[in-house]
Amino acid sequence: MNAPAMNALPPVLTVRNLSKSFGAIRAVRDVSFDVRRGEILGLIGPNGSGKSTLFNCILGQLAPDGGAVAVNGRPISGSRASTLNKLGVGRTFQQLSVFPDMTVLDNIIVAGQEHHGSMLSRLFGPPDAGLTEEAERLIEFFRLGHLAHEKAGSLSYGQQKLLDAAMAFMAGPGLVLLDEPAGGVNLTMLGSLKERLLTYNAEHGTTFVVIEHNMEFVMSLCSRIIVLAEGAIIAEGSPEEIRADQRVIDAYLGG
Amino acid sequence: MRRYRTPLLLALGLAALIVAPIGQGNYIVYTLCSWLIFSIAATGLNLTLGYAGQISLAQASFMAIGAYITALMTLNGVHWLLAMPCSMLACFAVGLALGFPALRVQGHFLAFVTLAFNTLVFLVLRNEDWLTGGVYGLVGMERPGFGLFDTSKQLHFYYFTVAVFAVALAGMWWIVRSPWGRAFKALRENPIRAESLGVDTRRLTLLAFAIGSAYGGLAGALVAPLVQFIEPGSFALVHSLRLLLMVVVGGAGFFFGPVLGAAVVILLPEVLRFTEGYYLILYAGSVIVLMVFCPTGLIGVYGRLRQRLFPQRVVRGDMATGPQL
Amino acid sequence: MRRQSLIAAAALAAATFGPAVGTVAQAQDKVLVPCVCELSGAGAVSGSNYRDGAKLALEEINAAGGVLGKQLVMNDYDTQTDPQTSRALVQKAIDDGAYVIFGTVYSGSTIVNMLVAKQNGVPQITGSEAPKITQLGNPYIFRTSSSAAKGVPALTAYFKQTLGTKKIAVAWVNNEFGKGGHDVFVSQMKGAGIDVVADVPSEQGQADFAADVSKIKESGAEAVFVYLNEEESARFLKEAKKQGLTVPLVGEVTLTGQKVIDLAGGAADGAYAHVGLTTGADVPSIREFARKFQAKYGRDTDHNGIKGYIGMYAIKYVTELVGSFDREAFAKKMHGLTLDVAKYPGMLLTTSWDDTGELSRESFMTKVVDGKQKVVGLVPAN
Amino acid sequence: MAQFIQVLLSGLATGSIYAMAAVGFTLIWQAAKTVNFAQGEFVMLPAFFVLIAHHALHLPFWLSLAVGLAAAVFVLGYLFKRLIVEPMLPVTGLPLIISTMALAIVLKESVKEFYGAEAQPFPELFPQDTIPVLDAVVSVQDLLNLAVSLSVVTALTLFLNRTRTGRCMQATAQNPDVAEILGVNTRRMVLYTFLINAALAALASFLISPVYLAKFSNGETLGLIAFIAAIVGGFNQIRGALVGGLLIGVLDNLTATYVTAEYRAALPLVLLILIIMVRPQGLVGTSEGRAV
Repeated sequence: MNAPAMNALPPVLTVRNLSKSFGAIRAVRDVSFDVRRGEILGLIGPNGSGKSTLFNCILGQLAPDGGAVAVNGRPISGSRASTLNKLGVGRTFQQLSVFPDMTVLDNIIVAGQEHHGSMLSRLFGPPDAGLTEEAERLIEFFRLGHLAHEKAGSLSYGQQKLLDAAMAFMAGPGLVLLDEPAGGVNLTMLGSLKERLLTYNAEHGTTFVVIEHNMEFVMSLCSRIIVLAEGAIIAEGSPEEIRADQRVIDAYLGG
Repeated sequence: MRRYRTPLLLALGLAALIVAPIGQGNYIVYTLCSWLIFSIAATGLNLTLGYAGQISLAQASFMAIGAYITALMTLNGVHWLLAMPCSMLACFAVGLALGFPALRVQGHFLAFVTLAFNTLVFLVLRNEDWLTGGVYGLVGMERPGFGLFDTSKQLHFYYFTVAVFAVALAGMWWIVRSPWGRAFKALRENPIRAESLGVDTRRLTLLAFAIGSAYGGLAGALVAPLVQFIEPGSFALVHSLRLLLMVVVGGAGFFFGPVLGAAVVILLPEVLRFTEGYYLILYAGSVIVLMVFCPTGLIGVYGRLRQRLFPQRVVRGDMATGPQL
Repeated sequence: MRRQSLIAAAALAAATFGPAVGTVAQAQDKVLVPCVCELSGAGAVSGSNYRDGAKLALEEINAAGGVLGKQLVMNDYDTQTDPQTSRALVQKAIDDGAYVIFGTVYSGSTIVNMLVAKQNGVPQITGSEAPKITQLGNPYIFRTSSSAAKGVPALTAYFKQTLGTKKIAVAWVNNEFGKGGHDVFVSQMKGAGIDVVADVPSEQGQADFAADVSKIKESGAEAVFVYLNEEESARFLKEAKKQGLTVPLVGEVTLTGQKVIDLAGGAADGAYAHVGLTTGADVPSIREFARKFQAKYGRDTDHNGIKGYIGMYAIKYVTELVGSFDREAFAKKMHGLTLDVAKYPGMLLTTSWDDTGELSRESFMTKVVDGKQKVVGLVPAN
Repeated sequence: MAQFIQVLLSGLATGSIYAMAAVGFTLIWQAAKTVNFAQGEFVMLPAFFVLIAHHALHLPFWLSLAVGLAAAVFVLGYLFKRLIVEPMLPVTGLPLIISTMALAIVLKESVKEFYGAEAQPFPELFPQDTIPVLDAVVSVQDLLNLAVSLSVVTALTLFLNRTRTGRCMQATAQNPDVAEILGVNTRRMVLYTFLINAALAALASFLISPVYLAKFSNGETLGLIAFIAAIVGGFNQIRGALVGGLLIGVLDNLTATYVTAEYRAALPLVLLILIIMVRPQGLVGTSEGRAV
């Protein structure tokens, strides 16, 4: 897709001068960036570079010391996770976060039901909130169709990761933040995960922000990459640019 | 075959309930009635505790509210069928009012607030004797009649109770299967994830508590005509703890846990009675042992055995730990 | 879900057939007089004494050939001092074939469970003293000691004549027992033209009586009517001594009991009480009973032991007067009956019941003198 | 005026004993993140250990007290931790709460079965003299009770803040993992907490029993009041428990004297609900460490 046309619209996510310290440690230092509609942005950096802290500040899990975060130009600092989700922000967690004792189908439905109908219709309406078909489509899309009625906890790790991601999409969000989606997933699974994410992005124009350790995965998935080191942005650009960037290499080699 | 197993067993259970009292003495029929009634109250508490993960120590006082409202209305000639919903509504409303401030705050303040509330209700019931009859309580409530079917006979009343019990459980079954129920489960297994998927955990918890309280009210509405005498002492804090015991011993968060728990809590003293004065000690002792070795209660024990046999089945999120404070 | 319904079914089976274990078969030559009493919980002391007194009488009766040639059998049904449980257990006792229900002692329980005995037409010998119990028109309930409704009037005279009180205070425990006594007392005082200047309710098991005593002290009452259970009485006496409350403290039944004296120590000296029955009474038959009780159980009993004892004998005598084990006739016979101790030694004192089951008999005015209860006067039956 | 001083002083004396039980509450809460519903029974039981030593073993009273204290610390401290709490740690939660409720029954019923259901007189620790204070009467006993419990709580606070062990205990209470990393033997620290709680309970028991008598059911009311005192004062602060205890002791007496006796028991409860609505961390509590 061509960037200029996208720039016309307001950024999906704006982060301005975000800072967060734990005692003496300044985990995030005055970070600012925009995320454009439909792009796949990668956030990378060596361990302890502040990726996760930044992520949690954006999502309101942590209260930043300073700075502002806005979704579609609307400030979201301090709003609850559920409100954020209703604003069309989906997320996944670093550690597996499926509901192990519920079936795959239920996992997906619960991810969408709060966006359908009212409190009352959710009590007196159909038990599946009329979402079964939509859910099954999404499950199919993530190639989990044959497991729809298995308990999520009985799936393989990779499958659970897929499910975890799928849940973030059920509500049809405009922006999805993926926290280390590739973590601990085997190569074949990784391939299909990446392929699925790219397809989804192409089909729905959904914006992604991805935190990842796995360089190859990020490089091949993202259209743009921001590199953090010691809590500050040290580089930004296309995968190619980043590959070539000396500062990044230094940072990773512990320069 | 698997598909028909559940309805089949439920049908069997219902059949068992119907034949259970035949040829039994009044005492056993009476005990069965109170077992069913406490099962209803415990099932309500289970929604609050097992599904929404909040501790309520006031279930007995909701039974009290239900019982007194029903008693006062029926004594003034209102039919039970009208008094019962009033009792449930009142408890629902009180539940909302009580839960709102407590659930606003982090942590488990609902437990503390309800603890205080239970004793307050007791004091009001005892001191406002112009309304509640004070320490002497209220006496002589008629048992409801339905045209040809009059429940004043112990056995008739039992079947009446079975009917209400069945309806109440069906209602709970519906709630648990509805999107709400799914949200409750999600809440229990991973609240943070649930919140991130748009589940308004705070509101849901409040509603769970209010509905649970309404079930307490329903149980109360049955206690009044069963005992035909109610006084404050029967709804003191210790009875709330007893209900809590039923839920946890049976298995919090399992649909039939409270029913099983109620059976155990009501019958175990009966079975242990031959040990004379020591049965309360043994009884409490065995509860401690159960809690230490299987925090998820009796159904949890079953679940663990099952784990051994079919390892591919996964344990519920909090199976290992039991509901958390 | 499946496993749960399975378990539920199992639980149900247990629920159905569990209780059968407890039921007792009734042999032909035996008569069941089940003791539904407070054997655990708050009422354990009173309940146990009541039962043990009854057991003592029962063994004497059986040793002497039983009643109409049949042996009496008494099983325990522990109410845990819980009204609901007591109701269920009275039902159980009746299912088991009770001839007469023996108990309960706590008024709170009796008011609940007497309905069941009434519905099933089974006579009930209660140890409760709340006036309400015999005011509900239940033809099957009978007392083993007179209620406050009888006791307090006896006191009124004492306040008016002996003490010449004008202003009086009342400290009472806010439960069925206390409320009953309190209500009778207040109406009695009104009748006698004595005005109640301080009316102080306290919680059951209350520990701190500072406020109660100081209120009474401030009120300027010339005497205090103390209507509390044993421990509370003791705590009240201690506090009264501490704050130097010097006016006469007068109680009904409990205040001068041995238990209170033991608990309150020196603080109990000088307290008065009207007691229906007391092991300290200067009556040979009662002394003899106290000795036997002490010998059998290795402890002294409060008045509940005596109540149990005479209650059991009452069952024997009334049944023999009827001439058969007929519950209906038993109840009819007992109304308006008087058992003269000369003819019926087991009664210890001449006793009569009116047509509500209320009891009256000679009673005692007692005072605590250096750590011992002394009978300072007789109050004729009223 | 005299009356006011009278009830005020008595209230303080009673409250100081509530405070000691309440402090135990906060300690257990911090160590095991649980509410000990048997706390009342913990205060009820030690008196009976003393009575057994005194009457059954015919030891002199002072020695009986020592024995009672030791027994309490062993049973209510070590055994409680070892047999009930430890098997459940680190995850405690509702099952542990239920166990403490059951434990309360076990202790109560055991005392009733093995010692007796009747209230027992308990020998006086202090002389029974009374001193007039501004035309009110105060017993030496009350004053000494107050003094003892105040000094004990102060000593405990000093111990926790000034000594190394004390600070380790607090670290453990606030964040076991971090404490563990810092090389604190957390298990031992938790054990200390339980032992101290038991000791406090025993002390409260010895002070309260001469006045309130020893009875198996004494724990019921006491436990609830101590619990409320702890929350009102602030669950995560020892001085909170002290404030809460004294406050409730005084308010209880004042209500009974000047407002209503029927509802005297309601006051602490209303207070509790208000506190939770207005200031959930308690009067002198600090908000962090409370949201557990």
